[in-house]
Parts: sequence; C-alpha cells; structure tokens
Amino acid sequence: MTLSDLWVSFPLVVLVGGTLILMIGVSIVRTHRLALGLTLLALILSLAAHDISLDHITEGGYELFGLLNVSGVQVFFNALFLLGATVTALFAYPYFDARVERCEEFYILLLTATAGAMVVAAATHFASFILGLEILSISLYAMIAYPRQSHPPLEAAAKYLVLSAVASSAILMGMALTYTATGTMAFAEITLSPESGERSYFLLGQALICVGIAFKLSLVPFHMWTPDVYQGAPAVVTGYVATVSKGAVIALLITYVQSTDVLSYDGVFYAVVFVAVASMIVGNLLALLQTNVKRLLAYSSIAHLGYLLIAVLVVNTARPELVLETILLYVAAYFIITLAAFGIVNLTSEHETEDNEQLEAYAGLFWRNPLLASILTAVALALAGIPLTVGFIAKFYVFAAGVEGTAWALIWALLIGSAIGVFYYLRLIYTMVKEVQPGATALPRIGTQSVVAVTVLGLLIVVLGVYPTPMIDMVRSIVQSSGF
Amino acid sequence: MTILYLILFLLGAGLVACLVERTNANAPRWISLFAFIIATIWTGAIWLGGADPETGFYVTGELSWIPALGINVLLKVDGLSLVLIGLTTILGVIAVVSSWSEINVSRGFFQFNILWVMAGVIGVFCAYDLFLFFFFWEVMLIPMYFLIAIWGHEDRSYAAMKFFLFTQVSGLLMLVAIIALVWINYANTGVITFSYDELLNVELSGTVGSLLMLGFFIAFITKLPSVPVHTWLPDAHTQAPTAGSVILAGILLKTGGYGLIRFTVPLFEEASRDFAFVAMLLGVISILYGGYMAYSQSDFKRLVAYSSIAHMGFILVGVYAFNELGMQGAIVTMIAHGFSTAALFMMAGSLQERLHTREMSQMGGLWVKAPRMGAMTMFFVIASVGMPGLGNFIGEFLVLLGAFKVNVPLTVLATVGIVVAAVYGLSLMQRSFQGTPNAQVATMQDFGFREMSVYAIMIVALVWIGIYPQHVLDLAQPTLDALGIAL
Amino acid sequence: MTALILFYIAGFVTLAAAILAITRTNASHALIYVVVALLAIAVIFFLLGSPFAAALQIVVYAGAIVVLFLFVVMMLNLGKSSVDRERALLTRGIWTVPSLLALMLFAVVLFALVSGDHETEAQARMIEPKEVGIALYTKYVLAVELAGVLLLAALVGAYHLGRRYLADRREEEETS
Amino acid sequence: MPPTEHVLVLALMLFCIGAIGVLVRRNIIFILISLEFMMNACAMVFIAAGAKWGQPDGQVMFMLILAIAASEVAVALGIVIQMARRFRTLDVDAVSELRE
Repeated sequence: MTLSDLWVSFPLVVLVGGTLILMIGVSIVRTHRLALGLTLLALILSLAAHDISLDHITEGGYELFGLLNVSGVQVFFNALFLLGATVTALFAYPYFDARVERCEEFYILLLTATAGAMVVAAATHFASFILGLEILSISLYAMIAYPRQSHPPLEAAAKYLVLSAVASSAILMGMALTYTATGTMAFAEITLSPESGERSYFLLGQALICVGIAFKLSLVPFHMWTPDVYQGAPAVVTGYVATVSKGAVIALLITYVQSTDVLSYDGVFYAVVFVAVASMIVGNLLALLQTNVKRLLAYSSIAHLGYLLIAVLVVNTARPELVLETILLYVAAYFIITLAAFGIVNLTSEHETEDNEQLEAYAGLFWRNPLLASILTAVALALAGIPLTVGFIAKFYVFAAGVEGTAWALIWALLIGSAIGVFYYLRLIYTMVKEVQPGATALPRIGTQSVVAVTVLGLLIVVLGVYPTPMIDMVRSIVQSSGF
Repeated sequence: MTILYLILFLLGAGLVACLVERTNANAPRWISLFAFIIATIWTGAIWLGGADPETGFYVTGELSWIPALGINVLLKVDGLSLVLIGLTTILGVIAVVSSWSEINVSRGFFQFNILWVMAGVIGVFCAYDLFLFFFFWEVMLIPMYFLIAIWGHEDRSYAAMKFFLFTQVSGLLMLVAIIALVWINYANTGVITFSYDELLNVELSGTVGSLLMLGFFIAFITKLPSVPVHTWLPDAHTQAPTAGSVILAGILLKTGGYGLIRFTVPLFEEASRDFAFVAMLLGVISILYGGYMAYSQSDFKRLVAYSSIAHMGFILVGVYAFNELGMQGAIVTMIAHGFSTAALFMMAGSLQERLHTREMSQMGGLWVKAPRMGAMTMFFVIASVGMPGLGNFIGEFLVLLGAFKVNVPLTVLATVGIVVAAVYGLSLMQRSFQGTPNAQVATMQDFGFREMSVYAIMIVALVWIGIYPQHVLDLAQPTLDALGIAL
Repeated sequence: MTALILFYIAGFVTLAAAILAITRTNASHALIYVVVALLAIAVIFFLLGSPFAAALQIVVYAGAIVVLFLFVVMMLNLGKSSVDRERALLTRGIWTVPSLLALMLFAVVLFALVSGDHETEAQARMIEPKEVGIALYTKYVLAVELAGVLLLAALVGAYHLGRRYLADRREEEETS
Repeated sequence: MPPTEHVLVLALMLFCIGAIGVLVRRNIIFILISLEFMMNACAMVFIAAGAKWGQPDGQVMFMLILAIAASEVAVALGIVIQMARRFRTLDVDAVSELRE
C-alpha cells in the first residue's frame, strides 16, 4: 500500500473512520443531536476528501488493490451518494426523533450503507462488488426496519431482505459460473475466447448476474415486492433506497458493461431490451392504479430505470461519451427529483403516527401549504419530463442517445411510457389543486431544516432545468477525464 | 434582446401578481392588466421601429444557453411573428378584463398563469432555436393546465388532463423529430446545433424526411387542431374559465398554424409538398366535420369550440395550398379568428355568469333584456360566419382562392363549409337571443362600460383587417418571401 | 475413481437433506437436515481439495450459523404449545432419516481418509490453507477490511433489532 | 478429484432447491434456510472453480460468502424476532398489510 493509495481511498477511509468515531461517541453520550452532527461531519469531510483524492487520480482512473478503480465517474457518483446521505440524515432527525426511542444507530447504518455504495460504484472485481453490495443491503435491512415498533417497516424489511438476498445469491452464482468459465474475477479480464467450450457456463453466469442486477434495480419482471418495500419503509429510508442503492448499482453497471462488453452477446442484449421495455410499460401502467403516493413513486422509479437502460443499451451503437454523459445526467436528475419527492412525503408525516402517504392526504395541499405543493408540482413535472425541470434535460438526453444509437423500438416504448406517465403525475398535481375538503386540517408545524432541504432540492430541479449548462459542463469534463 | 426582456417582463409580472395577493386581493388583476397594456405598447413600438432592411427582422436577440449541445436563446421577430405577438398582447388585455369579476379564488395565481401562458406563447412565436422552441411549446402547457384544472367548470379535471395529454404526447413526437433532424445534421457536418437557420440546409432522403415531417406535423395539427386529433378541444374550451377559453381559442391554436408555416413547411419542403393533398384533405374534413358538429350542439361554448375546428381547417388548407394567396389567407384567418372567437367565448362567459348555464335551451329572447349583448353577439357571429368587410371573410376568401389554383374539388367542399358556418352561426343567434324570453332571464343585466370597451377593441380590429387587410399582408409578406418557397 | 463415488454419495446426501429440510413443517426438524446438508457440503469441499474451506464450513456454517437459527427458533416457540413440539421432537420416526443420512456421510469421510488417493485434472490441484491465507492478506486485503465493515453493519443492525428497549418492556408488562 | 462439471450440476441442483424453497415457503425461517442453500451452492461452485484453475481465489470467495451469510442471518433473525414479538407469526403473507 503506497501513500497515494491511501489518498485515493481517503474518502472511504474518512467515512468508515467517521462510523467508528460515531460509534464511540454514541457509546459515551447518547444524544440524538450529537449523532446527527457527527454524521453530517463525516459526510462532509468525506466529500471534501474527494478533492484530495482527485489530485492523485490519473486519466482513466486509479486502480486500488486490483479490487477498486476510482475515476472521475466514481467521484461523481460518490458525491451524489454523499448528497443523498446528507439529505437523508437531515430528514431522519425530526422523523425519528418523534417516534423512535433510540435513534443513534440509524446514523451508523446510514454511514456504512453509504460506504457500501461507494465500494459498489468503484468495484472492478467480483469480491469488491459483492462485498459492497452486501454492506449496502445489510445496512438497508436494518434501516428499513428501524422504527421496529410499527408493522409496515418490519414487513417491508422482511420482504426487502428476501428479495435482496435472492438477488445476491443469483449474482454470486453468476460470478461463480463466470469464474469457472474464465478463471478470473476481475472485470477487465473477463472475456471468453471464441473456441472455449465453456460458453454455456459463461452465458448462464452473465445472465444470472444480469438477473441479480435487475432485481437490485427492481426492473420488470423482477419488481414484485418493490412497491411493498417502498410503501412500508419509512419515507426517509425509501428515498435513500430509491436513490443511493440504485445509483450504486447503476455505477457498477457502467463499469461492468464497459469492461466486459457483455451487451455484445445477442442473447444478453435482447434480454435487457425486453427488461427495459417491460419496465417502461408495466411500471407506468401499474403506477396508474395506485392511490398511495409511495407506491406510485415506486412504480414510477421502475419506469425511470427502464428509461435509463435505453442509454445503457445503445452503448455499442452511439458514441460512448454521449452514453456516459446521458447516464450521469439522468442519475443526477433522478437523485434530486426522488430525494425531493420522498422528502415531501416525509415532511408531511413528521408528526403523524403513520406515514402520510395516501393520495387523498394531499388534496388541496396547494391551498394549505403552497411552498410544499409547488415543490411537489415541480417534482411531478420533472418525473414526467416536462421542460422547466431537470427531468426534461435528462429525458432529452435519453432521447438523444436513443436517436444516435438508432434504437427506435426503445424510443417508441419511451414515448408510450411517458404518455401513460403524464396521467398519474397530472393526477397528483390535480389532487393538490382540488378544493380543500371540509375535514382536512392544516398541516402541523414542520421542522425548519427539512423544509430548507426540500426547498433547496426543489430549486435545484427548476434552476438546473432552466439553466443546465453548469451541470452539463461538469459531467462532460468528467466523461472526458475518465477515458470511457 | 428587447424581445427577451418583454418575455421576462411578463414572467416577472406574473410572479409579482402571485406574491402580491396576500397583501391585496384586487392588486393582481390590475398588475396583470397593466402588464399586458405595457406589452401591447411595447409591441407597437417594435412595429413602429421598423424592420432591419437587410435581414427583415424587427428585433433579434442571442444569448448563450447550453453551448455543449449548440443550444442558444435565439429570438428573432419578423413580420409574421410581430403580428402574432401583437395579437397575443391584445388578447392578454382582453382575457384579463373578461375575467375581471369571474375569478374569486386565488386571483394572484390565476393572473400568474395567464401571464406565464402569454409569455410562453410569445416565446414560441419568436424562437429560432428548435430546442428553445420546444421548451416554450411545452412550458405554456403547464399554466394552461392550471387555468383549466383550477378555475374550470364541472368536468375540469378530465378536460385539463385530455388537453395536456394530447399536446404533451404529440409534442414528444416533435421532440424526437427535432433530435433526429439535429443528429442527421451532425452526421453530415459534424456540428451539433439546434439553430433553425442551420437546420434549414439539412438534406433529407425521402422516407426520413417524411417521417420527421410527420413528427412536426402531428404536433402542430394537434394544437391547431385538425381531425382526427381534435377531440381535446371541445372539452378543454367548454370547461375552461372564460379567460382560458379566450387564450386557448385566440392564441394557443395559432401556435399550431404558426408552427406549420414556420417549421414544417420550410424544414421539410419536399416531404410537405408530397403530403399536401392529405393535409388539405384533413383541413376540408375538419371544416365540414367542425361545422356539422357545431350545428348539433346545444351548449353555447361547445358550439363555438366546434366552430373553431372548422375555422382552423381553413388554415390547414391555406398553408398546404403552397401558394402566396393560401398562406396569406391562413395568416389573416389566424388573426381574425383570434378576435372573433375570443369575443364569442367571452359572450359565453358573460352569459354563464348571468344565467349559470351554457345550455341554449335555457336561453332565448335575451335581446329584449340585453340589447347590447345581443348586438355584440350578432356582430361577432356574422364576423365569424365570414361576412364581407370583416377580417374572417378576407382570410377565408384568400384561402379559397389559393386552394382553387391547386385543387378544385376540395375547394368546393371547403366553400360548402362556409355555408354550414352561416347555418350554425345564425342558429346560435336565434336560439339564444331571439324567440320568447325564458322566465329566469328576467333579471339579466346588460353589458357595462368594461365589457363594451373590450368588445370595441375587437370590433375595431376586425373591421380594420376586413377593410384594409394590407397591413397584415404587408407584415407577413417578407416572411413568406424569406421562406424561399416558390409560392 | 473412489473420490468420484464418494462425491456422488455426498452429493446425494446434500440434495436429499436439502429437499427434506425445505419440506418440513417444523423448523427445528428442518434445521437438523440443514446441518446434515452442510456437513455433506463440507465433505464435497474436502474432496475438491480444499480442506480449510471444509473445516470452516463445519465450524462457521454448521457450528455457528445453524445454531443461531436453532437458538432463535427455540426462543420464539411459535405455533402450538411448545410441549407438543418437544414431544414430537422425541419420536423415533423424526430421527431415523437424518441419522441415516449422517451415517452415510460418516462412511464417506472415513473412506476418503483411508483411501487418500486423489486423481487430478490438468490444472486442478489441492490448495493449501497457507496459499489461501497469503492470498487473503495480500491481494484481498481490502476485501478483508470491507468484510469487517460488513460485519460491523450487521452487528449494529442486529443489535438494534434484537434488543429490548424500555418501551418494549413496558409493553410486555402491560400484556402480561 | 470429481470433475468440475459434476460439481456444477450438483451445485445448480442445490441452488434450484433453495430457489424453490424461497418461492414456495411462506414461513420466513424456511425462506432463510432456503437462502442458505442458495449461498452454499454458490460457495461450492467457487471452490470447484478455484480447484479447477489451481487458484486460492475460490476459497477466498468462499470465506467472503461465509461473512455475508453470517451477517445476513444475524440481521434477518433480528427482524424475525421483532416480527414474532409484534405479530406472533412468521408467515410473510399472513402479516401482509402492504398493498392497495
């Protein structure tokens, strides 16, 4: 281990070190406020540490122990994870303060989950891939079940655990078969010589890994319990699951597809096309039927990951720079929008016993709390991909990548999916502008820090939608430096 | 740059109107009114300032926006744009006045939406960057959606949803076509640009050109609207509040016609020519179908809505006649229809405010109680029917002349449409204002000064266009010349 | 050749025990089959030239993990009265099949130890624990550290979920 | 040493038995047991592959799988204890409240 190894891994070291300090701190004084403070400090220091690590990263990334590879893309994703974790911590404080006896462990789990996400995003080897994924998942099980006195979180955690463990097993089996066929576990070395007689293992292995990833991204037809998990988990954690855990897998997907070129096998390619189309159509169709905002967002996120897969699928037909740019922009936009969405669900239920998640609970929100309603409107429009919001820029890029890659079938699916999507996003908006029901009460007083966080996210949605140039320039420079 | 300031001015006024409501519930409408009056004067000043003799543009503005994709804020105003911007600002004044006493809930947000729709529409009329154009094209939907969904009538949710869905989905088709066009240009030249002027030079092969043309065409005829994508219009117009109907019929529909003239035809000239017959046929079908449906309505507003479909058919016919007369006719029809239909929707709004119904069976004999209303309705019905001396006549006559040169049978059928228009127009008049008065009509109030002054503006405009259309024709002529189409 | 036969027998035991395990209605019974299956798998590891893995499989998997399961199952005592369950545990029929399977395994291990001849494929070879240890602390040192983080997360999670807080005690007092 | 193909077949069979268990059983304890079989099947393939290529990596992966399985079981049993304490049942479907 050289000194520059340390500098490159410094963000991760800071995060894990922060976890330990937090543990020690909690064991000395159990104060919720202190735990939050230490967590935020660890997250921010880790973000700052990226600045140091960037100095040591060369073109094409920096190889750590043959297990991780850190390049500009990873730094970008890490920044998003840390942003997601920070927002989650801010939302979690008032939420858990009001309803859980011991809140401090949540922050430890939040930090380990984020560290896991960073490992997954940087993984270039099966060992680091599965370890990162498990660190992330195991922290998430406990985070979902965190308010253990109530029913929905526990049930959601049990379901998520089974779902995620099946996915992990599938991925592990895929890895094992691939290893049997190729004799290596480093992504970059995984290739099948054409005369090899072990093609069937290899393809089966790749298929299993794809299935596992599809599970983790909850793509159709591997989406069964996703809505239940989204609904049952506390809104703060749902936001985290929907963003950080999926973002990490997407980052991994980029590295994996790029280094193994798995999409050049026809069978795998068409299977992924099927999954993408099915996610776009089925996700949107099922979202139509929902009356629960969390479930609606769950199906909508299924559809959005289907859209994102379009960019991944054209990797061999469009310019790689454009593909990577599209994915990064889409993920960034998706992070901001989703965090804002669950932030609002969380905000409106800070002082309720159950999460405030029925669509009807939002009736007349426009007249009761114009600020929150405006932000939620921006969120809905962004999810629908309407201009003025960052969601449009993201969708525009997907269209551009699809057109450049001449993936017309996928573009049609995207069009149909978006058309269906408009229905339920508009219904959400319409619910908010309806007249206030006689029985509806004004919202209880809500914490300032969460309102500020949600407002910042809402402003980001609009500002980056109207003037995306800074974001695009940043992403472009990352893409150029990563040598994709 | 001045045109960008005009747009920003309206947007800013919208924000102010929205925020000021807390302190003073009456202030928003005054702010909105003054904003539109200033905008109208502003537009007039641009007109008087005259066009740059070299380029033919009155004002231009360029601002870097997303350089990474070759997207700029590129705004240019030529004669055609100027006429339509003028129509927009004047109708803005009219819309505000027409809803002066109708809106009682959240007036600030109402005016905000009106101002933002108008700003978006002005943006559509002067964007010379396809991305910017699409941006404005979609942005104007959102406030319009709110106008219908919040202040609309009984079926507002359904109508607003349908309106949004139709325009959004067809807009996405256009977005794909825009991107495909840009990327074809990129493949040829190695430059990514969304600039209209650059993209005019793209060479397209037959099928690709036709497909991309269809993407634009479908988006525009959905907005226009033409059969078979017209079904959103009767619902949206009927359910919208008065100001919403005025804006929808007066301006939003015109963006479809404008788009055809500005984008579909020049960008895909060859494909459009091949497609001209189908387009004209669709136009004629719209004329006849709209007229027939209008005649069979019992709802005042719905009747006017269907008549709009018929009038918009003329625009389609005129544009795709591919000659100067047809195009000029289409443009004049756009302006004249803007005024005449807006007036009729206002009338429907006034009647609903007084009688709480739009059903013509509940009316009858209103002339006796409200002679001024009757006279106004009479005037605008006649204008709408195409009475010589008024704007609509000029437009439709020119369209028919233009179409006659190209396709005689279709022209004949379109002319039948004018006769149908007379039938439903007069039937509207008869069922609502003539005949025996209904009991509840007894207490009806006639128009006051506020209403009459607004109608006066529109009467002047229509008579002006009808008697001396040369102003409009002159303004639009350089645009048509610049299209470079051998008309 | 002998190794192959041994492998088939161990494989049969694994599959049979696994099928029996997942078809039981009583969790405790199932866990006994699980132990058998895990032991059979350990035998297979041994036959595959990985004695260290075989040992770990027995110590950690069969030893720790399954015991943890058993512990929880016993602690929860769900379903009908626990006495019924205890009685059922003692009936002879329940025990015969696991015992037979385990006996077969024992025979296999015994035979493998006695015969001790391993035919190898071209590249295939026995991998010494030393080699594994070296790999673990050179090439995979980062993985080991990450595994530490993983166990830490599991520890914190299990601690929070498993322990009783004040509210829980109060709740229990109220119900009892 | 048994040929790799045979080990693979055995492992895949075990994996399928585990998968069937996850799908069929509704009691969470049995689902967890089935998951253990799936994990074990993976471990077996890794060991076989490691032996086949003459590399220690297969066994390293096995140890990582051990750590993973142990952690999953720990947290899962924590959830099981809470479920049992709150709902007096371990049936995943019987406790289901999360739907429309």
